[in-house]
Parts: sequence; C-alpha cells; structure tokens
Amino acid sequence: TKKLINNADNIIAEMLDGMIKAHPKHLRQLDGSPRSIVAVDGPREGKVGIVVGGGSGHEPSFVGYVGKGLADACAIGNVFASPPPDPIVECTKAVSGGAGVIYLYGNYAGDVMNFDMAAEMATMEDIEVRTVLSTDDIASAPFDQKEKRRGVAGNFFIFKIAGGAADKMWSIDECERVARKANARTFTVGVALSPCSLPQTLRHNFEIGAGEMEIGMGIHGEPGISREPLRSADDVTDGILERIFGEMNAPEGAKVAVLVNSLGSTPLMELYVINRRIAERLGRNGISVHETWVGTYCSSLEMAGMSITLIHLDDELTELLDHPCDCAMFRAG
Amino acid sequence: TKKLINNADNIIAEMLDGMIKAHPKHLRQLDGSPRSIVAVDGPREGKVGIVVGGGSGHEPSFVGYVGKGLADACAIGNVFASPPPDPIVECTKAVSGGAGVIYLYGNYAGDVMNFDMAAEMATMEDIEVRTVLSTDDIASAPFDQKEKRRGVAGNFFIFKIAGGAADKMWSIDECERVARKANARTFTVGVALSPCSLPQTLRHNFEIGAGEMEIGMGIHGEPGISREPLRSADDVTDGILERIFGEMNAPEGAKVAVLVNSLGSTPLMELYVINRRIAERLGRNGISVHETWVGTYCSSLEMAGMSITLIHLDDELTELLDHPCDCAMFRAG
Amino acid sequence: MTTITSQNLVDLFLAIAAAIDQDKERLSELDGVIGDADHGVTMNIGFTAVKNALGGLDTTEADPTTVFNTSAKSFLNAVGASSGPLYATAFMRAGAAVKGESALDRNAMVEAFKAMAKGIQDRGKAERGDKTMVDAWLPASEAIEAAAERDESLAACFAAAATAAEEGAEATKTMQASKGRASWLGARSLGHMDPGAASTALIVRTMADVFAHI
Amino acid sequence: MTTITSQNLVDLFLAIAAAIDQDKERLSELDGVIGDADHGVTMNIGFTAVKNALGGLDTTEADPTTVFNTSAKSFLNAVGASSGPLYATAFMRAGAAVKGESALDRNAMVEAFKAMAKGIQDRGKAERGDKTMVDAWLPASEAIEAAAERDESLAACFAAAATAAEEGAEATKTMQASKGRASWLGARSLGHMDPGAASTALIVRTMADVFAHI
Ligand SMILES: Nc1ncnc2c1ncn2[C@@H]1O[C@H](COP(=O)(O)OP(=O)(O)O)[C@@H](O)[C@H]1O
Ligand SMILES: Nc1ncnc2c1ncn2[C@@H]1O[C@H](COP(=O)(O)OP(=O)(O)O)[C@@H](O)[C@H]1O
Ligand SMILES: [Mg+2]
Ligand SMILES: [Mg+2]
Ligand SMILES: [Mg+2]
Ligand SMILES: [Mg+2]
Repeated sequence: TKKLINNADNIIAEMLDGMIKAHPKHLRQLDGSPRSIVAVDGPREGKVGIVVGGGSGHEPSFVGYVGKGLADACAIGNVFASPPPDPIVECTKAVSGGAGVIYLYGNYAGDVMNFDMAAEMATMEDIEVRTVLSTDDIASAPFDQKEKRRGVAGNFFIFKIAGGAADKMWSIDECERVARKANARTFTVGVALSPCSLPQTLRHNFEIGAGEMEIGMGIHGEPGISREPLRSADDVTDGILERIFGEMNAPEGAKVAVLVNSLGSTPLMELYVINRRIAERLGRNGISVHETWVGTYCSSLEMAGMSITLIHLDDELTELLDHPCDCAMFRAG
Repeated sequence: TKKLINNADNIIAEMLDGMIKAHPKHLRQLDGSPRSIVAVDGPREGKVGIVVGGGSGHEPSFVGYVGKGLADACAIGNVFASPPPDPIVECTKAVSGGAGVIYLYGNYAGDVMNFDMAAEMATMEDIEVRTVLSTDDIASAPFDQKEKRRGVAGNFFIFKIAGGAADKMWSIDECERVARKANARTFTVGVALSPCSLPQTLRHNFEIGAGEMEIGMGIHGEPGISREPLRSADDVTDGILERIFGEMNAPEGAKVAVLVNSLGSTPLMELYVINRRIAERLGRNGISVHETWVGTYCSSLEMAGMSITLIHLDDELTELLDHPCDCAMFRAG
Repeated sequence: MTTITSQNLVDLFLAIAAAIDQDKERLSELDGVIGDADHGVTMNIGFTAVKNALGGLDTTEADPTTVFNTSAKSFLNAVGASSGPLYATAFMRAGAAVKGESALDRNAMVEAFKAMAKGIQDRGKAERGDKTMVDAWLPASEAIEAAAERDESLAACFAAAATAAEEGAEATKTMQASKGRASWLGARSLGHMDPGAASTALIVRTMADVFAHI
Repeated sequence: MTTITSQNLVDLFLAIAAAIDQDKERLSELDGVIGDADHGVTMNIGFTAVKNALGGLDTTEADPTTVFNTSAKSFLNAVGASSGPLYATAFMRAGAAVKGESALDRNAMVEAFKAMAKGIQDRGKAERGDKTMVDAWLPASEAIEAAAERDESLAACFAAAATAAEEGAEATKTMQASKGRASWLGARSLGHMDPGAASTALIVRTMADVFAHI
C-alpha cells in the first residue's frame, strides 16, 4: 500500500516534529526526551498530573488530548507499540505538581509492562503514581473478565473526565475514583471493513474478504468476535447497540454521551448515517443523549471501520465531561 | 468497495438526520427544505448572510463550517453534485438579515449554474446576493486563467475570513472585498494516491497504479496535471511548495497560514510528516507561520492523498482568520 | 400526420428514464475518465424523479407544457449538479415553446426539441468544441431543423437528430478544449467521449425510437 | 572448556540481530494472524538498536554484565511494546547473574540463559499455556538445565535449548488460552504459532549456532 512517508525508521520523530511545529501553542517536546510531549499550558503546582500514552498510529489519540483541561503529557510509542519506560518517566516528572500523577491508558500487555516499570521508577523519585487502565472494548473479553478487556475509543470519555477532575484541582483519590467510574460506565464495540498497513512493512496487517466485516476487531487489527458478511449500516449499528445495551444497564430516563469513531478511512458521511440510527434507538429506549461526538478520535492508521462508544452518565460525570478543554486536536466547553 | 450504508438513494437524507441529531446546538434543518442547513446561532438582523454549499462527500466541508463566526447556512447537494437552486434560495431567505447575502463556493460548472439560478430567484425576493467563487486549486488551470480554477481545501481560509468579516458586521461590500482578497492569496495543490467510490456505484472512481500518484487531482477525482511515480513525503511536499511559491510571491518576512488536508484516508501521521517539511521550507525562505491546521477539512470520501494550502496573510486577513468561530465540526479563536 | 399527446410525452420520458437506468454504469465510467464518475448516477436520479413526478400527473388534464415543466422541476430538484440546470432549462424552454397547445404536431415537436438545445446552450454558455453535451445537442438541433425543412416525417426528423447527436458525441473524443482544465490535461483528455454528450446521444436516440412507433 | 568473552557475547547479539532482520517479515505475518502484525518490526528495531549500542562498546574494557546491560537498555528504549520490557528484563537478569565475571564458562552461560527465561516470566507474568514466548523460553530453560546437569558441552547445552524452544513454539499452535481475548476468539486462535514464541525459537537456535562454532 501507498503512503506519503520518508524513511519509515524516522517516521515517529518526523511526525512529532511536524506536530510541534503545527501546534507550538499547545505542545512541547521535553529536552532530551523527544517522545515525551507535554502541554504548554497544563501542568501546575498542586494539580494532579495526567499522563497518557500508547502506541502511535492511533492519531489523534493519544497526543491530541494533551492540553489544558485534559491530559498534561503523552508518552509516544512506535507504531502500535507501547512507549518504553523512559519517556513515561520523563512525562511524569514534567507534570508532577506535588499532588501525584495518574497514568491513564488502554489495557494492553505491552503498555502495562512499560507503564508499570515507569511507575516504579517515578516512585523512586518520590512521585506518587496511580494507574487506571481503560477497558471499554466489550469485544475483547467476556463480561466476567472485564479487567482483561482492551481500551479503545472510550479512552476519549475516560481521559476527558479524569482530565476535567484534575483541572478542577481535585485530589488524586477523587481523580482516580472518577476515572474508574468513567471506565466502568463506558462501552465500545467496533467493526473493521478493511486493513491498514504499517509504515515499516507496507503490507496489509490482516486479510478480509470483499463482502466481509470483522466484529469487535481491536484497534491494531487484532481479531475480534466474529467475521460476518457485511450488512447495512442500520443492521451493524443495531448489533453493536444490542451488545452495549446488554452491559450498560441504563434505565429509561438515563443519560448518555455518544462517540461515533472512524478507524481511519471510513468517512464522516457513514458515521453520520450510523449516528442517525443510534439516536433513533436511544430515543426509542427513552435514553437521552447529552452530547455526541462524530469523527476520528482513535484510529488505526487508514483502517476502514468504526466504533460506537456510549458512556452512561450521572451528574458528576456530566459535569466533568462538560468541563472545558483546549487541546491541539480537540477543544470543548 | 465496502461501505457502512443503507440504501444509497437515501444516504444524504440519513447523513443529515444523523448530523442534526449529533449537533442540535449548532445546526438545524429548514422546515420543508431538509437540504438547507442553517446555523442555530448565526444569522441576525443587519448582518451579511454567508451561504456556502456544494456536493456532499467532502465532509466536513461544507456543512461543518456552519456556525457563529463562519457560515450561516449550507445548501447540500448529492454526492459530488451541486445542490439545486431551491435549497440555496431557502438558505438565502433564512439567513438574510437585510444587509445582503454572499454566496461562497468552489468554482465548478454545476455549482455556478445552480447558485446563479438561486441568486436570480433571491433577487426577485429583494435580497441582494453577491457571489465569490473560490479558485485556489493551482493544478486546475494555468495562472493566466485563474478564474477557471477549481475551489478546493482553500475554501477553509476563504470562508473563515469572509465569515469573520460578516460576524463583525462589516458591510456586504467589505465582506465581498475580503473574500476576494482571501481567494486571490490562497493557493492549493493536492496529490491523490488511491480512489474513492460513490455510494451508488461502489466502484473506484478512477484507477491508479500501485506505485503511482496523481499530482493536482481534483477533489472528485478529476484528472490533475500529471501522473507520476510515488515519491517520498519530502519530495512530494517540495514539488507542491515549488508550485505554490511560484505563484504566491511572498517576500522574506511574509506571514502565511498553513492547511495540510487529508483527502480522506491519509492519516494524521503522514500529514504531520508533511507539515514538518512545510515548516522547514517556509523557515528557510524566511516566511513565518501564523497558524497551522492539520487534518481532514475537505475530503473526497475515502480517497487517499492530501493537499497543501497556503494563504499569504496581511494584517487584515490575519485579524479575520483569528476571529472566533463555533461550528459543529470546527472551532477556533 | 402524427400528433403527440401529453400521454405520448409522458411515455417518452419513461422510455428515456428506462434507457438511462440501463446505461448508467457506462455513463459513470465515461465520467470517471475526465470528470467525477457520477454522470450516470446523476442522470438516473434525475430521470427517476421525473418518472415519479409524471406518475402523479393526470394526462387527460395536463397539457404538454405541464408535462415539460413537471419534468423540469422534478429533475432539477432531485439532481442539482451540472445536468440539473441544463436539463431543467431544456425542458422548461420546450414547455414554453409549445405553450397553449393541447397536442403537438411535427412542427411543434421540432420546435420543442430545438428549444431544448438552445436552453442547454444558454444555461451552460458552452461553445461548440468545449467537449460538453452541447457538442451533441447542437448538431442534433441543426439536423432536426434541416429535416423538418425538407418536410420529412416526425420519425425521420428525430432519426436524423439521433444520428447527428451520436456523431456529435463521437466527435467529442477528438476534442481537447483549449480552456480551463483541458489546458493542463493536454493530450490526456483526447480519445475519451464526453459523458454528457454520450447521454445526449442516448436520449435523442430513445426519442427517435419512441417516435418511430407512434 | 570454552569460555565466552565479552567479544563473544557481542558477536552473539550481532548474530541474533542478523537472524531477526532476515526473518522479520515472517514474524510480522505471524503476529498479523493473532496480534497486531508488528512483532518482526519491533524485534528488528530492538536488535538494530542493540547492534548499534554494542558497536560503541570497547570489549577489551566492558565485562559481560556491561554487554548484557547495554543490550537491555538499548533494546528497551528503542522498542517499548511487549517485547521491550520482556527482553530488557531478560538481558538485565542475565547481566546480574554473571556480575563480576570477566568471562563466562559453561555454567555461567547456562545460568545467564536461565536468568533470561526467568526474567521474561517475572516481567510478563504469563503462565505456561498462555500462548506467549514463555511457552518457548521455559522449555528451553528446563532443557538447558537438564543438559548442564548431564554435564554436556556448552554447544550441546544450547543445542538442547534450541530444540526445546522450537518444540515449545510449535506447541503454541495447539494452544487456545482460556483467558482474555482467546475466550472470544475460541477456535480461531488455534492452529497459529505465537509470534513471540517463534522469535524465541529463532534467537535460541542462533545462540546454539554461534556456540557450536566457539
Ligand atoms: N457549461 C456546460 N454546458 C453544457 N454542458 C456542460 C457544462 N458543464 C458541464 N456540462 C456537461 O455536464 C456533464 C457532466 O454532468 P454530471 O456528471 O451529471 O455533472 P457534474 O459535472 O456536476 O458531475 C459533462 O460531461 C458535460 O457534458
Ligand atoms: N505477558 C506476556 N508475557 C510473555 N510474553 C508476552 C506477554 N505479552 C505478550 N507477550 C509476547 O509478546 C509477543 C508480541 O510482541 P510484540 O508484537 O513485539 O509486541 P506487541 O504485543 O506490543 O505488539 C506475543 O507474541 C507474546 O509472545
Ligand atoms: Mg504492537
Ligand atoms: Mg458531480
Ligand atoms: Mg460528473
Ligand atoms: Mg505485536
């Protein structure tokens, strides 16, 4: 497959260079640790620091959420690979304001190992570190093993809520509590239609038939629940919502926020067609929509497909979700 | 190719339905004219109305720019097809505040015919209508026939500047003047790597070899200047900048704004790699970058490729570009 | 001498709609080479809308002008694009040309056809040789005028128009307009038929077929 | 009895780097079936970094522990991912196991190898049967221990380890871990070799080849 790149070995460095040049008011690279991206206007004395991170290739995740009111720093990995401990530790030191630091990231074996090593190192420097793993991807493990699930696009809600709490100067206990609550109430299912390719290989990362889709595929192309014939947007949406409703347990009168996320090359036109059905189904169930986001929030390079995320809000989560933020690639409130 | 859609014949209606449901605070559909999308909080007495429009399939263009401080309304066409006069006229009536209305859209034969018919009809209803066509696509006609050129991603700058002027309650003469000035100083060149397909045909809209790219292809897949072997991101960027520099005539010390736009499936990673080179080249020429936008602003469904737009700013244009806006799919200031 | 009733006109539009539906893929493919690959889609959307709108007409009540105007309006509102204003103007001008008549004789029908061609040229302001549908409509219009002057039958007049439209469409293959896009495209635009001219040839040929059986 | 110098260790790492580079596409393809298609890329980035870092070492000065620690650090910082912490821990543990030695005899080298396997298990907390590289490292570690107890040569010890690693990797094909992802995947995870186990087999086989020639 074709890409507009230079030497694939330099792609992350070049991407970050272009990003910093595009967003100098929002982002800076740490001296001596170029894979540590910190909010120009975020970390401050007495505030809980929020460090996110993960593999590259999911842009605007995760670095796009670095900014006032959301994450204070992001550690950048290679394509689809967790960052090593060093840049995580450097992020941690840079955003520590004496009130502790929370690591927020999706639950992947590699990320867990690297962030845990970083946490040990940060602790040795007397920074209190808490970790909240996102596990919103219903398709990645059964309900009774929710802690095994992957974190996917639902990160958006979880990061935003925790970032809001930290920006309001809540304590680390409170920030951790709302992050865990947000994660517990966030549910995502995705479908993939066609693969992407890694810059280093330029080969499709999986194969899929012309009339097929993969339900529950992970954001790196990990196999999902099942491979099925491609169906209509409404059918696919209904199938996803069945799974989400089955776990969310939102009664009539409940309030949710919705994220319809492109995995890369699925255009807005399709996402809005899907959102039409989501709104219809929620309305029919008597569930009200507090806010809807539609677009590319957590991608897999140029993979085709999309995910639907619902977060079951309560008053506290609503207030935090509404809290303003100003990030390089995302603004709200 | 695979798409998540229902009946292709209903795709525009369904898209708009999903869009209004997602963005009820920003967008509304006119009663009896569902292809007319109006800003909830935009048009007002004494303000010049800004009506944009064009074919669908370019999302977030053009409807994504409807909102306070930018466009007041957008007329929606079928995929890659101008809207007919009726929804344009309805938009015009809905946003007219007694100070006249400006039509802003890209220069395509179909759009010109439909908008001109609409302008005649609006004039019969005593609304003064002016038209400013965007013609930023360098690749679509030679320099001495600039008025023949297509309008592409540069719309972003032109709409934003005109919308800012209107929001500041400038007169229709002044709004028209700055829109024309913005257009005259905006230059875009794009490259396409792989095709998209229309929902109605599900067939590639053009064919291109595995190692090829098309320089200057239009945003509907219209042939460009030349078909060439795919080169590195830096080489492609340099080639585009040569063409733009050749027309822009920006002296050392000049100021520009930059838009690196994905045509659909080219991911942010590649766009940022490209922006790195743009920033480097501009720096070397002593041209300063006032602001940079990177992302999907004017797409061709899931086409792969990107465009680079530079606008050569002066103080007036800078002030208008900085003017805040709050749209469904875009916020600034 | 044959006269064309409103019902005949409706049948004519239905025949065109069927022909376009059949050939829509070829038209989109032609558009893919030098345009945006949607001409078949657009024409099909347009004539499907015409078909539906005419289905609601009571042809014992509606005069030919009403048939043309209904077609114009429904085509335009369903389509937009380039084809919308061009064909809507064509149909409206045809309606105006036969205003007041309750059925059309050969001369009226020829005038209606010429008004279509004129409408398309007025609306789009394309010149001959610009590689558009005008390069099919104009020769067809001239051919039908000449045939009528030779006092040929309605069927023969439309047969002449159809042949001229087909030749005109064929000729667009050799055209490389000197302006706009074509000046970049250069030789790349050569060798390909203009999709709008191709659909014109199809439409006029369908007209000739229908009139051959009235 | 053979002893392994720091230079020998450097050569060992270079041989592994070359083997991974050669086989990286197969490893990524294996990862494409049950993972994210990057294992070959990642291992290659890691061992390329190791190669470059060791190139800067003066092996007349650096002891074996330094070679291991340099490898650990450079691998980890270049890679992250799952493999980074796993292999970094492995190399660091090997370094710790031979701390203070200026060259390694058979027993020291075997201890270093066993420390690697232990490090990988400690870091990743995977159990046998979870379908990870542990399913190759553990059998290899047990095989080398048994061979050393039988007092076989260094070359024979590593040959035994390599065979066990290969068998372990092969066995991952039949594994369908009962937890996490695999419980959705069900039968779909069957029949495919774990990429991390595959690279382990390659690494240990390369070690055996190198030690066969020392
Ligand atoms: N100004 C014009 N005058 C006459 N015909 C035109 C003009 N512009 C375009 N056309 C015709 O329209 C055809 C394309 O129509 P279509 O594909 O339906 O619309 P669009 O160009 O909006 O995609 C062209 O092949 C050409 O024949
Ligand atoms: N917890 C773990 N313990 C041991 N090995 C593991 C563990 N998690 C993953 N692995 C190994 O890592 C391999 C994948 O490595 P790699 O593709 O480089 O990293 P990533 O999983 O981050 O893409 C798997 O095939 C498996 O053998
Ligand atoms: Mg990975
Ligand atoms: Mg079109
Ligand atoms: Mg077309
Ligand atoms: Mg992997």
